[in-house]
Amino acid sequence: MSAKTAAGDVLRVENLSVAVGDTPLVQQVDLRVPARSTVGLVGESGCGKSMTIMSISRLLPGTVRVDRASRILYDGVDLLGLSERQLEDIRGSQIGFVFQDPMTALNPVYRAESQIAQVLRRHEGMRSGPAKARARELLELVGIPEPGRTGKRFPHELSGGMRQRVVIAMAVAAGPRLLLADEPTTALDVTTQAQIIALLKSLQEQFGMAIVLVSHDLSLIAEASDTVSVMYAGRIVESGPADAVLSAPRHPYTAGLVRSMPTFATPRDRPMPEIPGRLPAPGDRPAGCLFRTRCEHEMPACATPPPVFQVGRQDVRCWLAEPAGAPDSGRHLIEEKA
Amino acid sequence: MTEDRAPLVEVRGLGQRFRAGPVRLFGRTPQVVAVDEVDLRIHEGEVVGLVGESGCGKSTLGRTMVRLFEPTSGSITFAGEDITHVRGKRLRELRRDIQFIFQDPSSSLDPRRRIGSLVAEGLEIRGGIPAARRAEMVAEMLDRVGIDPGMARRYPHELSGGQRQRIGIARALILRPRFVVTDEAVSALDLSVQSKILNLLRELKDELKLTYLFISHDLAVVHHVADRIAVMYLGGIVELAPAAELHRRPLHPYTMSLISSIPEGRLAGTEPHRTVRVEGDPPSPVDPPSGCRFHTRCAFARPERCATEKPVLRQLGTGHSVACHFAEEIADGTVTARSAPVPAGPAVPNRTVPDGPHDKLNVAARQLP
Amino acid sequence: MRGFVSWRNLPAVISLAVIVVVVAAAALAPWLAPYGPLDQDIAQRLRGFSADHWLGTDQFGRDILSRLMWGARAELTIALGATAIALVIGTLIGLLSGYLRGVVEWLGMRSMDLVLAFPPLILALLVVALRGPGTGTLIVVLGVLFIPNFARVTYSQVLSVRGADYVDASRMLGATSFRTLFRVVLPNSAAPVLAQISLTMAAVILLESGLSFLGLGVVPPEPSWGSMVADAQRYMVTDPGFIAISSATVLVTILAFSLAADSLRDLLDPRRAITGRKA
Amino acid sequence: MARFLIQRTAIGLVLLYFVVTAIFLMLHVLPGDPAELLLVGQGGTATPEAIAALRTALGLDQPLATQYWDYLTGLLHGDLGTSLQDGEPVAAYVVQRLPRTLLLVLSATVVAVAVGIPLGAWTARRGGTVDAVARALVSTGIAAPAYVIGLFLVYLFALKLRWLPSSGYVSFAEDPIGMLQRLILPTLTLAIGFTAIVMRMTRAAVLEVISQDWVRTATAAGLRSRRVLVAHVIRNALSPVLTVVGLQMGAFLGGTVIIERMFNWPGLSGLLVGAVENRDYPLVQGIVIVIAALFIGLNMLVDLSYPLLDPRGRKR
Amino acid sequence: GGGDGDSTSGGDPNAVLKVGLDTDATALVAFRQQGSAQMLITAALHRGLVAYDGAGKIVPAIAESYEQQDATFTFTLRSGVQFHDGSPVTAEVVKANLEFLASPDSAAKLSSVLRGIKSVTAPDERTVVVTLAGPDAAFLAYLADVNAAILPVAALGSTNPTWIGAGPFRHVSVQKGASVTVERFPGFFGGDAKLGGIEFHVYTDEAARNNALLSGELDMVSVVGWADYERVEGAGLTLDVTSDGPFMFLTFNTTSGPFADPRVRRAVGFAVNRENIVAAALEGRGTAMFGLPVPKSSEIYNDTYANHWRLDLDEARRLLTEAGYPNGFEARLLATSAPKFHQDAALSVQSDLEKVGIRLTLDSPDWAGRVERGTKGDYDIAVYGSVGVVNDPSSIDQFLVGPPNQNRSFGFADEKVTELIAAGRRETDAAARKQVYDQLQQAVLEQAPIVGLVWRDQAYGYTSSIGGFDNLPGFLTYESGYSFATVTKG
Ligand SMILES: Nc1ncnc2c1ncn2[C@@H]1O[C@H](COP(=O)(O)OP(=O)(O)OP(=O)(O)O)[C@@H](O)[C@H]1O
Ligand SMILES: Nc1ncnc2c1ncn2[C@@H]1O[C@H](COP(=O)(O)OP(=O)(O)OP(=O)(O)O)[C@@H](O)[C@H]1O
Ligand SMILES: [Mg+2]
Ligand SMILES: [Mg+2]
Repeated sequence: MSAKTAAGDVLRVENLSVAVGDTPLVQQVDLRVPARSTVGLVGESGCGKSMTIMSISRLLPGTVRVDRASRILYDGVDLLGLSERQLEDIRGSQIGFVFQDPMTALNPVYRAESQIAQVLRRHEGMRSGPAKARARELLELVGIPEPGRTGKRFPHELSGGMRQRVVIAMAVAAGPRLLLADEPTTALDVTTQAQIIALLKSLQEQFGMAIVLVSHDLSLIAEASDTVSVMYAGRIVESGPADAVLSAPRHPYTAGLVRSMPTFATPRDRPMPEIPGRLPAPGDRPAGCLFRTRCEHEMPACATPPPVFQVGRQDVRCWLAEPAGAPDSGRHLIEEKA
Repeated sequence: MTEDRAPLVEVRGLGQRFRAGPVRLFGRTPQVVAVDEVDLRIHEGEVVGLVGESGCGKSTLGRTMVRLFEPTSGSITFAGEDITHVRGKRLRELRRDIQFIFQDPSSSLDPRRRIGSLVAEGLEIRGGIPAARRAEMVAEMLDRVGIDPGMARRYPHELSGGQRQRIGIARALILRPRFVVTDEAVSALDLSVQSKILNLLRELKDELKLTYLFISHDLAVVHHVADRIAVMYLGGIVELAPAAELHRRPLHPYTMSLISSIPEGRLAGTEPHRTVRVEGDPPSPVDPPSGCRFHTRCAFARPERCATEKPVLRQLGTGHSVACHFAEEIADGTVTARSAPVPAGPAVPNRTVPDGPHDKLNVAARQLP
Repeated sequence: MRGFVSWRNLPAVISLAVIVVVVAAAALAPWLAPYGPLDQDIAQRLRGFSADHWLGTDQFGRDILSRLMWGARAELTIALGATAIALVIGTLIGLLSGYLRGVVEWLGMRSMDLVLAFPPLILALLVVALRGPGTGTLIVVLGVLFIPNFARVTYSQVLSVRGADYVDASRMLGATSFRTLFRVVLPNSAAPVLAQISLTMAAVILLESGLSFLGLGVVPPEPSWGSMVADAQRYMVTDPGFIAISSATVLVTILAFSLAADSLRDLLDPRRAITGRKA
Repeated sequence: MARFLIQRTAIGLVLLYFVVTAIFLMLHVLPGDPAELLLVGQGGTATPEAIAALRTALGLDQPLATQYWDYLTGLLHGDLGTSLQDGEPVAAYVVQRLPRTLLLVLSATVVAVAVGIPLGAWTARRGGTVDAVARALVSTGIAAPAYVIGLFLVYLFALKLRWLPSSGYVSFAEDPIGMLQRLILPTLTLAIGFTAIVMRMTRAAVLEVISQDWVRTATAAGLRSRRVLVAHVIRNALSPVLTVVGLQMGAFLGGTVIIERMFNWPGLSGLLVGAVENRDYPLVQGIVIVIAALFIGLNMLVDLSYPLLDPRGRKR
Repeated sequence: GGGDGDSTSGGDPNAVLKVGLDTDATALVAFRQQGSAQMLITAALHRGLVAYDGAGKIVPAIAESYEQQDATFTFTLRSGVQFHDGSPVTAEVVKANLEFLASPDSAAKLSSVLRGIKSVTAPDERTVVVTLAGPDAAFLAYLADVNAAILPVAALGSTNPTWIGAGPFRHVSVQKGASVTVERFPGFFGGDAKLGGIEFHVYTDEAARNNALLSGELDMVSVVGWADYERVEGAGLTLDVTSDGPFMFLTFNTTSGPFADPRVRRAVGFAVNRENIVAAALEGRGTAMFGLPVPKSSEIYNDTYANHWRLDLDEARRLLTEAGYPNGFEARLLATSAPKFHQDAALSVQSDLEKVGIRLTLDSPDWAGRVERGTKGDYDIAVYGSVGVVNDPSSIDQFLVGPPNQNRSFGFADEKVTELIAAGRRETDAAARKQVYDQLQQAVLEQAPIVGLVWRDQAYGYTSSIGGFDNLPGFLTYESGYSFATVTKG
């Protein structure tokens, strides 16, 4: 229904809910990915970030089900309605995927270049020879020195950073319009991390891709993305332009996160700011506002799930953001989708 | 720091090598030089932070210091006693005073034992404490680290990551050690949990008069916790400075690059600094570069000297040491980076991607059902 | 955890039931068996199923049901005995080889290679020829044959466990090597070893029946399943019931033990038992 | 590589030495005198003098140490000795029998691998009922004693249906079709349990591999699911399967007596059993050495193949 | 034999007969081995001076004719007899053979019975004169045994197999433990065999053997499993049975223990239920033996002695009491694991003797162990099976006297028995001989060094396309290979 709303969006995730049996893992997530932009998705471990982006290319584990009411519109086409075969044509060619752990994301028994080449053979219809040649070009593109020699190496002979570059080369080999990156730098060193992020940005420019970047590192997201969505316990609690969300968070959870991030500015002689309590497991998430059990601002209204309010440049799912005295006015209320 | 006081822990010329591959009958068995001639003194009540890239030898140094490894060279002194090669009973006695907190709270807890028994194990081994008293002590300790003593009968897998790390801490601290090595004790934890554990460690330090070697790859975390910070690169310490000073006045090019790699947000509050990027990947510790270990990736390297002569750690200001031939020159700008600092990470070849795939892509997209 | 008896656990439940029945039959044979296992009644030989002899009689007119029950004793004695030998020695070798490394490791694992390189049949043949057939001989032979299985499983388990942080943690608390080995390494290596027990029981029964088939098994007239199948084989055409019953008994029992091993493995698999976050 | 080969060969030779010694000692403490057996074993009435004379002729009256030394020196010269029964070289017997055993073992292996691996991968992928049924069948296949399977197959295919000969062996040169026909039943008998084992191992390995990240990477790259299964999953699941195949083949080398008897297939196991029955020491020793050497060689091959299957072990 | 009178002449002259042997013809080394399989093959390959015909009668072979004068035999050789390699069978060759057989350390099967040869002379190319130490009624019978075949001189005393002979077939190939292939020898003195050749296949597994016959893999098997008689007959195959050939009996350790007492041995004779053994061990394919192993057809057969034993537990108990074992005793029963019927018979005996208080523990080693224990006397009582060498009464000798071996009771020696045996051998007059043997039988039954159990049927099975085969009567059943010369197929 809203596929037309923003012609510039590569991807629109609408009302995505994902569950295992009766346990919801992800609830009513909306995500808009404008072309050529980077959308950051942050949140703590287990909040459902991976589930969210894996449902986009339908890579969820067998036991996990996507709710019927969810829609994942890629270029206006609902991916959830496609057959497995149709999906196979889209994966890799239009939607690239980079996973967290470069140590295990590559098949240990094939040489780097052939793993890239297999994508080219599959999607570009290239034959083995040209595909390998192109694979070496791609290796160069992702900043691997001596691509001819390095391409002949097996994954275990490459360092973590190099492997992640190979994974990225695979992901962009067929020139996708959307790159989904699930914590692409978490397993890497700080120095390498910076290199990889820089690489992604430069590839984005060259290929004109949109990127969904998942991370638990606020600072990294702040640096790399245009817009940010903050997830908590399976829901997006706050989203908006990266600078706005992270410098002036409106949701207490976002604010807590930002505060508890150690920086050089954090006073050394005082304890670190904490968020009390702990992340609820998917099975025992509280009713009403998910964060209310840990929230210092908890109030009676929190017993009902808050809708999304628009405050400033960001959307916030918190009763605190409710414009004064106008809960029903609906002025700032973005319709909850049933 | 006050160098005159006798340190609680002192390592001198500490080296740790591992076999890299099977023993060879002919020729030299390849070795990993994980720790190479490290000197470090830690004073009572002090927290020394240890940072460095993955694989640079932080854990090995930490583990060697607590004698989980037998050092291959050098010496370790604890409270005046040479413990480099103590074994058997004396070593086991020493475990009371020296403890280790592991990085991964899930793999360092025996999955088949209840947390109560895990925490009590040290006491049990030490002996001489009646079971009832032991249980009391365990309960106290659990309470101290913020775990409901009622959970003592649970198994590790029934706990969250943060809770598990608390158990690891409780287990180590119940023995009332004097010196604790924490190996990436918070790295596996989420932001909101991480600060809690950091706070806990800090409280316990004050309360139990602990001395820490705090290992982490996250400079910002170390900065918050440590009094002094040691920066390690490929087995050796390249810079050692008071925490407050290191990020303000890094002297070693490697430290500079570490700081440059930290995302802007984390640097909030620091003065603007020079952006220095490292080149390429860390070399293999099996066959480390000659001379200065860092010269292969250093933007300031001067091959004549850096590739041949190994720099020693030398004092450059109060409590600030660095192992770089050109530290002063780099600081005052006499020695400049060989190439201009690369602004956007790796050298991305400036080539345009043919339009082909994109056109096809769009066609394909249109053909979607 | 839901109830143990569920559709998913059906194989486990059935196999457990079979094992219970076999063990009970063996244990209670003196009271439950309708006839003495050695009582010949040649006039009644090869009678097929009847009210007097539910499962028929063999070539000496002995009651097959009774012999199967008594045979279960021999079978289980051998299976338990051999498995116990293999378990204790094999696990110890694997444990020490994996934990101590160096010379011990080399000797331990090479001696296992030696046992493996020795054709099992010839070992059985020679030992039987040397000591004479019989339960004791079989226990020893089969026990020795299965030592490497336990040694190897334990060894590879120990190799993966000994590097785990919790082993270092135990050492760090001042535990002696002995304590670390038996309180930490062993329990954490135990799951596949335990599954191996049941699997070995199955394999021992299978091998024993094969050896009995070759006349190398339990000394007659003592009943053993393998020799019963061997006997029955001669009457396969004239008395199909005899072979059907005796080979089905062997098969079902082995099946039960190996299914039990599977279930046990699943049950003991830390990845299933310990539902934490994925790594 | 060369180093590895040399080292393994050296270890193999040491193992072989121990096998030789063990078998030599065990044989000589066995009750039963070969000379006596030769003369009176089937009801004859030879005089003690005649038996003693034969014992001398066969060299059995020498001290054990001498016999052992002679045997070892013979071995070092590549001489497996001669059969006590008819003075024929042991090597000749082995050369005659070994190919047949190998034929049987290999054909069973081919069947087991060709059926077991795809089936194992398929059931692992399918899961659910297919998997449950397959697992039950597999367990039954493993549990069923070979003699029961063999009896059943003979009864069905040779006696009832009369499709295949019940037993025997003819050489390929003599009667190619006849040989293949005679190969089928023993092969099947051996292969049923073997296939089950291969299938079970494949299933386990595939389940292990299928959850690996690189499989997800391949899927995310849009590869066809069939190709993911074959090129990424099965390809990576082969190592443990190969180990099992190697072990099982090794076990078959000297362990197919029942099948050989049942199908009157003149292989090595049958010869071995006969040799033990007749206390033909050199023959037993020769066969055991050959089997052990093959076993060790097979293991070496399996070990050598790991690096081919998985480059991670290649250089170290 | 059941094949008598078969006049299926002709057959396919190139047909190859496939024979399944029940045991391995381990090695045909100058006739050291005496197994049934080896005898069948030998009969195809070799010939002696005389042979048996289909009815078990001694007929000329290499010797055209012979004359006997007291202890001297004069053989006239056929002219032109040659070995497979073309060399002639001369009187010198025969002389060498007979001298070899008679030499004390020849280790040949017949050496002990042919030791009576005093001298052999070859006055000319075709005449051989044999002088015995004394008259020997059984001499010719032994010479007719396949194990008295005439071999090339080079083969005598060799430890290698002896393939070259003067028989109707010559050797083609051998695969140890698996098969022996022979083909028609065109130079056979008795006229060309009617088969192109014979393949002997070793089928130690009884079921496999019978199945192979039933499924047409084999044309003939040497021993049809008892349980399969009906199947074989039902399938339209010929079952050629001998009922008074091989037999089972008990031997005792007479040097120590309860069985040293003849009364105890006799008690055993009355206690065993032979019908049970026939049923349980032989599937009913046998006959109870209530006396000594003397076939009905034998010239010394005597109803009285043949029915000496009976099932009489009271008598057995009485004898045991008399011997001082009113409550029985415990002892070891030796059998073997290999031929299953030995063990089955033992189980039956064990069960029977239990009833009179003799509690036996079964000792069931492999065959080699069985032989060694038998020879060394490492047993108390043992089950054994055998067959006489010839149908002559002297066959019984080897079970009573001679060097210690598993055929006879350990340590048994009785002057009277020894004397009577020698006398029986010497006596050539039929009536006198019978008298001697009557005395012998009485003495043996009194002493009971062996206790007969059962005759076991021995059947050859073959397809209906086979003609001209004879299962020789009585103990000669394993000599039936002689008739391969006349067998036709197709
Ligand atoms: N196969 C599964 N079956 C059941 N629950 C699952 C499964 N996989 C993940 N979960 C649960 O779903 C929730 C969301 O998981 P997800 O992987 O999306 O988290 P995440 O935000 O990516 O965390 P991380 O930072 O650890 O990767 C978690 O609570 C997790 O325990
Ligand atoms: N037991 C061992 N045997 C062989 N090599 C080892 C061993 N332990 C560590 N190494 C090697 O020594 C080097 C230093 O490893 P170490 O674990 O100390 O690094 P680290 O700085 O702690 O890295 P990380 O941040 O990844 O934990 C690495 O190259 C590693 O591969
Ligand atoms: Mg994730
Ligand atoms: Mg580390």
